[in-house]
Amino acid sequence: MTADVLTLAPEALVALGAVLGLAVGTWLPPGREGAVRGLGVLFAVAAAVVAVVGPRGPAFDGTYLVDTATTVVRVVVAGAVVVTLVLAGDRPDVSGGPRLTSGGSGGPRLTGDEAEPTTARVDTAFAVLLQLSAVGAMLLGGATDLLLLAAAVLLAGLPLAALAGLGRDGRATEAALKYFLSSALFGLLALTGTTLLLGLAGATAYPALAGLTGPAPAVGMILVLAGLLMAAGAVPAHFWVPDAVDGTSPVTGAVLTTTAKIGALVAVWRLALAVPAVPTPLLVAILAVASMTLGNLAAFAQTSLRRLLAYSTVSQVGYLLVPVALARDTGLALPTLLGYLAAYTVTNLAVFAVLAARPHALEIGEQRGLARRHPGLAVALAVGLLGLVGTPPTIVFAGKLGVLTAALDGGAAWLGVVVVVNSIASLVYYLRWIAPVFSAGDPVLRDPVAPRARVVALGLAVLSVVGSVALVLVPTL
Amino acid sequence: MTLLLALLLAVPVLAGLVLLAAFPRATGAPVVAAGGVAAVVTSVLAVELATARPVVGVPVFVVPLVPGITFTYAVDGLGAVLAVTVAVVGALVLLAAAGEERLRRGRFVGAVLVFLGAMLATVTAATLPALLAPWEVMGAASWALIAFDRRDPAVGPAAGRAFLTTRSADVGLYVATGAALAAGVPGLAFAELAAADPAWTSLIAAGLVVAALGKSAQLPFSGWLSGAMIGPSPVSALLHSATMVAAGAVLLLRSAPLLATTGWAATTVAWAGALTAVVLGLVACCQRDLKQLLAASTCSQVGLMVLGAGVGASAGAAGLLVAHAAVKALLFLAAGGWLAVLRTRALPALRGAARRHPAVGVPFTVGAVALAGVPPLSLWWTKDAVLTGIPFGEGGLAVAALLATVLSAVSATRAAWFVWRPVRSPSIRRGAEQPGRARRHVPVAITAALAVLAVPAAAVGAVGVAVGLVPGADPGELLTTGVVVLFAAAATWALHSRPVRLRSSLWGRAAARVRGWLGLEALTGPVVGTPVLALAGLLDRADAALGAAVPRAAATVPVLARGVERHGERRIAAAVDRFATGVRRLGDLARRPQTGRQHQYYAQGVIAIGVLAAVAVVVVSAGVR
Amino acid sequence: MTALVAVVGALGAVAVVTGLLVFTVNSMARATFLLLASFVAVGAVLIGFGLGYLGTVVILMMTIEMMIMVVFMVMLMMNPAGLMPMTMVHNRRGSWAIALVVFGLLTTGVWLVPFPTPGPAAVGDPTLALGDALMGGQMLTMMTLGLALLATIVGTVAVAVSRR
Amino acid sequence: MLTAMWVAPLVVALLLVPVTRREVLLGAWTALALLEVVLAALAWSGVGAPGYAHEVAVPWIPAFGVGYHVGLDGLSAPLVAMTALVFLAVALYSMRGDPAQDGDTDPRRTRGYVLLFLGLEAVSIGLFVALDLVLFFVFFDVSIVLMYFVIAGWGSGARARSALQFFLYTFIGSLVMLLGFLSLAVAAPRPTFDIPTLAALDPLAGRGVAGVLTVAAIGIGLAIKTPVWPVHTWLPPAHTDAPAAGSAVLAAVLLKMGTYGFVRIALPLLPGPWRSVALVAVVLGVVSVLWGALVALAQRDLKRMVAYTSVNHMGYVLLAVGAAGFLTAGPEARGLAVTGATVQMVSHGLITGALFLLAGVLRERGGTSEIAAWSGVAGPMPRFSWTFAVAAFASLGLPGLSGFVAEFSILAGSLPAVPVAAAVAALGLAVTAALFVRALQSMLLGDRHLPRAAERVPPRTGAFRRPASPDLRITQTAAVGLLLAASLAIGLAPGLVTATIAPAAATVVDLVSR
Amino acid sequence: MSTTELVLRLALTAAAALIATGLYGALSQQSVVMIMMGLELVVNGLLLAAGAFWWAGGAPVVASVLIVVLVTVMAVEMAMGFAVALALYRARQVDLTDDAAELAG
Repeated sequence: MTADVLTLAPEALVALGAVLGLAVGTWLPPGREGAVRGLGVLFAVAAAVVAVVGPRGPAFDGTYLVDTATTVVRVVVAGAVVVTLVLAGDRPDVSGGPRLTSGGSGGPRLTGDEAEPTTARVDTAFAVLLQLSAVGAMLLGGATDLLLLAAAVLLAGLPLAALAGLGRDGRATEAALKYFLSSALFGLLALTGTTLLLGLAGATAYPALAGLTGPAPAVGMILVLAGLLMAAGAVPAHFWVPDAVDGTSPVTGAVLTTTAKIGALVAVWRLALAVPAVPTPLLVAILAVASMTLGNLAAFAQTSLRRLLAYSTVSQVGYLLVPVALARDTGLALPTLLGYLAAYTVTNLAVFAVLAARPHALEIGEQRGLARRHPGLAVALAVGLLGLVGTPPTIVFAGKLGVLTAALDGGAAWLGVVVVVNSIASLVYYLRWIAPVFSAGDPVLRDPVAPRARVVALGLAVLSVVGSVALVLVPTL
Repeated sequence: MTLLLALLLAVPVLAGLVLLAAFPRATGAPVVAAGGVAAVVTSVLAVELATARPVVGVPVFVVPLVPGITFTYAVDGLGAVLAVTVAVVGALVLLAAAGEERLRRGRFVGAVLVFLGAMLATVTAATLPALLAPWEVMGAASWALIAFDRRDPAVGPAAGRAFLTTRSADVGLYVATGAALAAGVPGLAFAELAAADPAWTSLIAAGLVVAALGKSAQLPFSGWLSGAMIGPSPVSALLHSATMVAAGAVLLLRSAPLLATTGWAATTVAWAGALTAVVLGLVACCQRDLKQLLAASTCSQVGLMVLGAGVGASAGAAGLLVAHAAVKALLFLAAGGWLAVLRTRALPALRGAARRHPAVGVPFTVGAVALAGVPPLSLWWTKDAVLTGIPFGEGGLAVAALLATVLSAVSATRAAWFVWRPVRSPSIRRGAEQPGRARRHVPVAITAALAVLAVPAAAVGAVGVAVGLVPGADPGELLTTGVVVLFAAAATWALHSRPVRLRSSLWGRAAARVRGWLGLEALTGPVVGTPVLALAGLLDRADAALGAAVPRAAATVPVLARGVERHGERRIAAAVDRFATGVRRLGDLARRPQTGRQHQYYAQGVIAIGVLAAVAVVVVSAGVR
Repeated sequence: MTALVAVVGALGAVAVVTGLLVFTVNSMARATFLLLASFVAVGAVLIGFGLGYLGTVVILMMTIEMMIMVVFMVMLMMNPAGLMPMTMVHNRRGSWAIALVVFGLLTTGVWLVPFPTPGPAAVGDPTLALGDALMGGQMLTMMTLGLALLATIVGTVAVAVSRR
Repeated sequence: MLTAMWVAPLVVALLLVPVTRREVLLGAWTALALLEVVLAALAWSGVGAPGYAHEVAVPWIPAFGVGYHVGLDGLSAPLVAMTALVFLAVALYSMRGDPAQDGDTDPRRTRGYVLLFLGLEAVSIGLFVALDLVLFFVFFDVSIVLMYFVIAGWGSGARARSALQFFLYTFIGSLVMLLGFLSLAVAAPRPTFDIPTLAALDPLAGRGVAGVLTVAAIGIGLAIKTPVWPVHTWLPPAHTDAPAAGSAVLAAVLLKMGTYGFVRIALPLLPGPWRSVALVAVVLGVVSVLWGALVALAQRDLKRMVAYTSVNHMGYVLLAVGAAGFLTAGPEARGLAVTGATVQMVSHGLITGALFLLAGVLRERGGTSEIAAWSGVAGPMPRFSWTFAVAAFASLGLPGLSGFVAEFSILAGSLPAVPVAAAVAALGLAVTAALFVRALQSMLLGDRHLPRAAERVPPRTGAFRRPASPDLRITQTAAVGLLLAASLAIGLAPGLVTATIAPAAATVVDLVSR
Repeated sequence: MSTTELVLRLALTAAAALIATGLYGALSQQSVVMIMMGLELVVNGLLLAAGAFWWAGGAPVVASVLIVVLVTVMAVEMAMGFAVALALYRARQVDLTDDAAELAG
């Protein structure tokens, strides 16, 4: 049991961070809860370090498995937590505008409806919920038991609904409602699937499922997948993504589209391998194509940057599902999936960080002339967006290269072609964003920038470029 | 010796380039001196090479192009003679040019030197690339020289036409080179061409012939030469004597063995030469412009050389080339001298010019008489050497050659007649009698050059025959041509003195037509220029349409659609529109499920999952993995 | 055994019927109580299956939960007592279709799929076995659920607490 | 060594990030460009024996067989040197007059410009030394991105649209090419992107349709960048609207990435498939030659005209590489063709770079590069006239300049393989001559007539003094002169480059003959 | 068909009916609370199914663990649902999902 706990040390650390943060946050005066975030960052970093050096192998009677995939999920999720916690530092009150806009009468408009002081310890709640969701995402990545998986889906998803609702204006609440209702229904579908598989196999551990045959397990598998797709934001459980991201602040959007997704996709990968008799790869391939195509097409005409980004994440999940679909056909699938996940996280966070740096400019028209006023931010944005396209030298290129190689190597060249066509289509709306950024804009007297978000954006942009060089360091997976 | 040869090629080119690049605007004595020194050094080098050659063998100078293929230059017999001719004539032309104020410029002298260098390289080239390179340089240099008076709006088109015509013909040389490579000619050497793979010889020959005819202004390429007369007279002297126009003849002389092996090329060349000789001879006879007369006559004479190359009378043709070089340089420089003083080159306006300026007139007359082919001057000997080479069976060629001889006698006499008429020309009188204006002298430099040139113009033929460079012709033939030429000259003189007025306007119109070079120059417009430009315009529009038609990304599609519409391509526009609309509609379609209503999300999600489950059941039941 | 068949059939029917009635009555309060009835029926079935502890837990939990719900509705909702009858439904036909198709498919599956039925597990006390599992193999699951509960507490407080 | 060469610009770029003084920025850039030239010369001197000089191979993403592999051989060394020279020229050229002229009042804009060009230099050199398909692709794509920003940020006219069109076109092409690369890499027993390894393996030998599809995918990607008719339509607007320095780099270096890809990847790695599509390459090459030349003839704007001559010149390259796929001709001839193609790449880079810089001078002085707007330029702008004349003659293939060596080799080398095509393509020489002569005589000769802006004597402002004459300034003369001098050197002593290129070309021909 | 099997299938049928009913409720109700009730019904069905599986012996202990999980999920989701509904009511004075449809497209 001690060994089990040691194996689970990263999760435990993050959870501990959440609990301690809650305790500390309760004692701090509202609105001055930076220490909670600091604590969270500290524990997340510790978790990442422990994840790298810590023990591996199965734990808790085989309900949990720590392998390369789990390690990568833990590190990436912990990293995402660190980044979003830092980003959240720019916003003393997630519901209101950033601190820096409070004094300017002629300044940019606020995102929220009002920005009155609050007694709620929103910061603490944000940090705690984020960390709890991160624990859920980590557990998703390592779960090898359906019951644990179901519990992890709950843990990964539920705090996010509350997180979205922290804004507590009309839009944020609607976002929270939609996220919550989606997660509830699809979570129940997953539980239905779990029940069905349990009834069929008499057990919920993955090895016990391996012998299942026939159509019934396939239905059960689809139902379980439904819950994971919801967490990942993939078609057909993607409906919450645009609405929730559009309704909340960029920082919350970053959380919604990052943490749970990382664990969920690895969980899908594990499931795809768990029951050989079920054609999960084929179904995942269908979902992948649907996700990327729908996400890209729907993003075409968007003018709200958050909504555009939300659809872009839907399409990115589509790309991410491609290696999952090839999990049984090529050994390149897993390294590709993990690499792409990490790359996607860095890049997606970078773009959201750019949005978070100027939370008053969330429409495409408001990006005009950004390059003149804030060249650094513009460069970070360009790197991020081109990264999402999959252009070298950004790290997503390595991911996309992997996806294509895996597709061809796995004998699914058609998937590769679909990915390429979709990448081309996605260019249209990414360039629609980049073009005004680098055009001459109207002179704006004041264009404040959230300092931490800018640093984060730049840092992640650099990481997304340097990261591809650092691939040298990645051992053969 | 290789060093000497390298110097021979390098001195004029480098000196010219230095003048061109560093001192294009320098004027006056330093420039003249520099040019003169370079030219004299070149001449000395040429003479040195020519005299040393029999003793030390053929000097060779090699520059690698790509491994296995080189620019090789060698001074063989023909090369030696031609090199000396080119160098000496060039030096004299430079000397004459020094007489004209506006030509004492670095730009001009430099270009002439480069041009000379290129010609020297052409005559010493031993491989095809070695020929091709200076060949093209010569074309470009001629462009620069003809367009020397850059303010004159007429020089551009004339220079361009000269360059473009020769350049177009040069395509043949590229083809020939490629074909020679294909035929496996070792090192692409001239000497090996005749032994090339027979499958390719025709192509090689065709390419060479086209290039040579173009450069030599033979039919049907003659047109450019007329326009080229707009250049300064020394330039004309250079182009028409030993360089440029002669280069084609040189090329044909060099490739004569190859032409002979093809079975058709030699005949074609011979007939092209003969035809040019006759037709342009006729053109020369009708000219009222001295320089145009001389130009047409050049074509005609070069036609005889080409004829010689075609029939295998290489030595005779080479002799004719040398002699003609001296004669034509002399005549053009003299024309230039009068032009400088009298500001005219119209024959009627030049009446009495020789009397007024005997220092020019006398050498001019020597040249004209030589050009007419009057014995015992140089052209008589050399031309007959060519005539002798015509095979017995080719009666047509012989007749044409004889006719050309007569025509050249007529045109030369015509020129001489005008300049020796008593002064009645109003322009000359006016110029002479204008008060307050000093009488203008022909520049000393020109006079000196003329004096020097008169000697070879008169004597080179006889000397050549004497030393054996030019084959001696059959005495009977010599006599015949001599008599015919004298008769023709006398008749011409007489006819000019007492002109027969023909009543027919047809004759007049025909003469005008011939005077206009049969419209050859104008023809390049409608025959080549206009269609090419039209095609270019057409392709440009097509290109714009192509640019518009290739579907762009959805964002730019509407703009594109408008662009295409402007080009009147409704159908493409409609298709592009449909594509754009289609993509937009797809985008809208993709957004339609996102209604914002949770219960619809629920329904869609459940249905999708249900369908997916159904698919899974079907797939599993069907046994697909 | 036959008795069990009857009990399961009867209680199952009760659960379904009360469940259906939840969405047909006019009053939300009534709907709540019908839902409670449905849960109680299922709890009874669980007890009938020998899962006395879990059945009881379900019944107790639902009772409390439904009480909270009633209070909640009285606090906030429109028309809690069915005083002003109004239907608040949309897409009824589509929902019925979907529900019926789902029911049909599930039932087909239920009667066609060969579920393993080695017979009632008579080994020891089921509550003890559950406890063993919760403290053993499924401990991580339980810890996860515990964290989820924590998150729920934090989240609900953060979301629902008064803004001023 | 090679790594240092392509990393050095990036390092300098990093160092320049905090700098905002124009003089420092431009000075540092020029100094680096000079250093690159020296390094290129040094690296070239190491090329000799068969194989690659200065080779470095490190695994990068080993799971996918991706490595960091760079090396220099006879094909790449001249191109690297040319790239370094062109960037030096561009750097010199950019040290131009006063910043107010092109709206560069903000030194930060100058910084952006310099950083972009430093990045371009890095990826250009990197691409030519890359010996790994992924590495190649990375540089290929980044060049597109950087050039997009150059055009969109510093261009003129409808720059946003031109830039977008350029980006979409070439980016789509690059993705198609990437598919081809992947198909090639996956065909190997173990996925590998290493070019020498793949060349040795010839993984698609005997896999008919797959091979043809692969070569088609790679070919399309390269052809779009080259550009080859009919996918060249992005080129004229991009060139017309790009800033002069951008045009010069685009034409001189970026187009070469396409053609270089043919000789580095398409021919040696896919010999069989290449032979089966060689006829297509030849036909497209010939069409490009004539189409480019004729359409250039119809242009009224100098930049557009030069842009179309690029289509023409690159058509020759395609003709040559196509001819290399015909085994009917002897290896010497095909080797000559490939040598010529490589020389053409170098030569075109030097000459067209110079021409675009000169056209840029016109834009800068008179605000227009319309041919008709300038007349009698020889008088007031002698330096411009001379350099322009030399560049024009070089471009139309005058012997003594590099263009001749290239086109002669290509035509002579291709003719044995494809006589008709080569002969038809040779007609392009005449058309090119016509269009340049037309431009020369229309602009240089005749009465003096300049756009009004060029006649105005501008005030002196800024640290760089503006001259009173509209002629080239000293740095601009140096820039253009540098390129033309290199062209002249190749033209007078072709052995300088051909001695390096020919053995490598022979290797390629050997490989394609397998 | 053995009695065990019959009981199992009967129970499962009832579970299916409960799930379908719950689904109907979730899909058709406008009020957030009523939707929650629908979801509860689904959980109810799952409880029944899990109990049946436990009883049939195919899944001895895990089934009871599943019941615990289900009960917890039910409680957790109910709580969160109430919280969100409350927040929505406070922000917009509505409790109907159709009135909270500002975000779309």
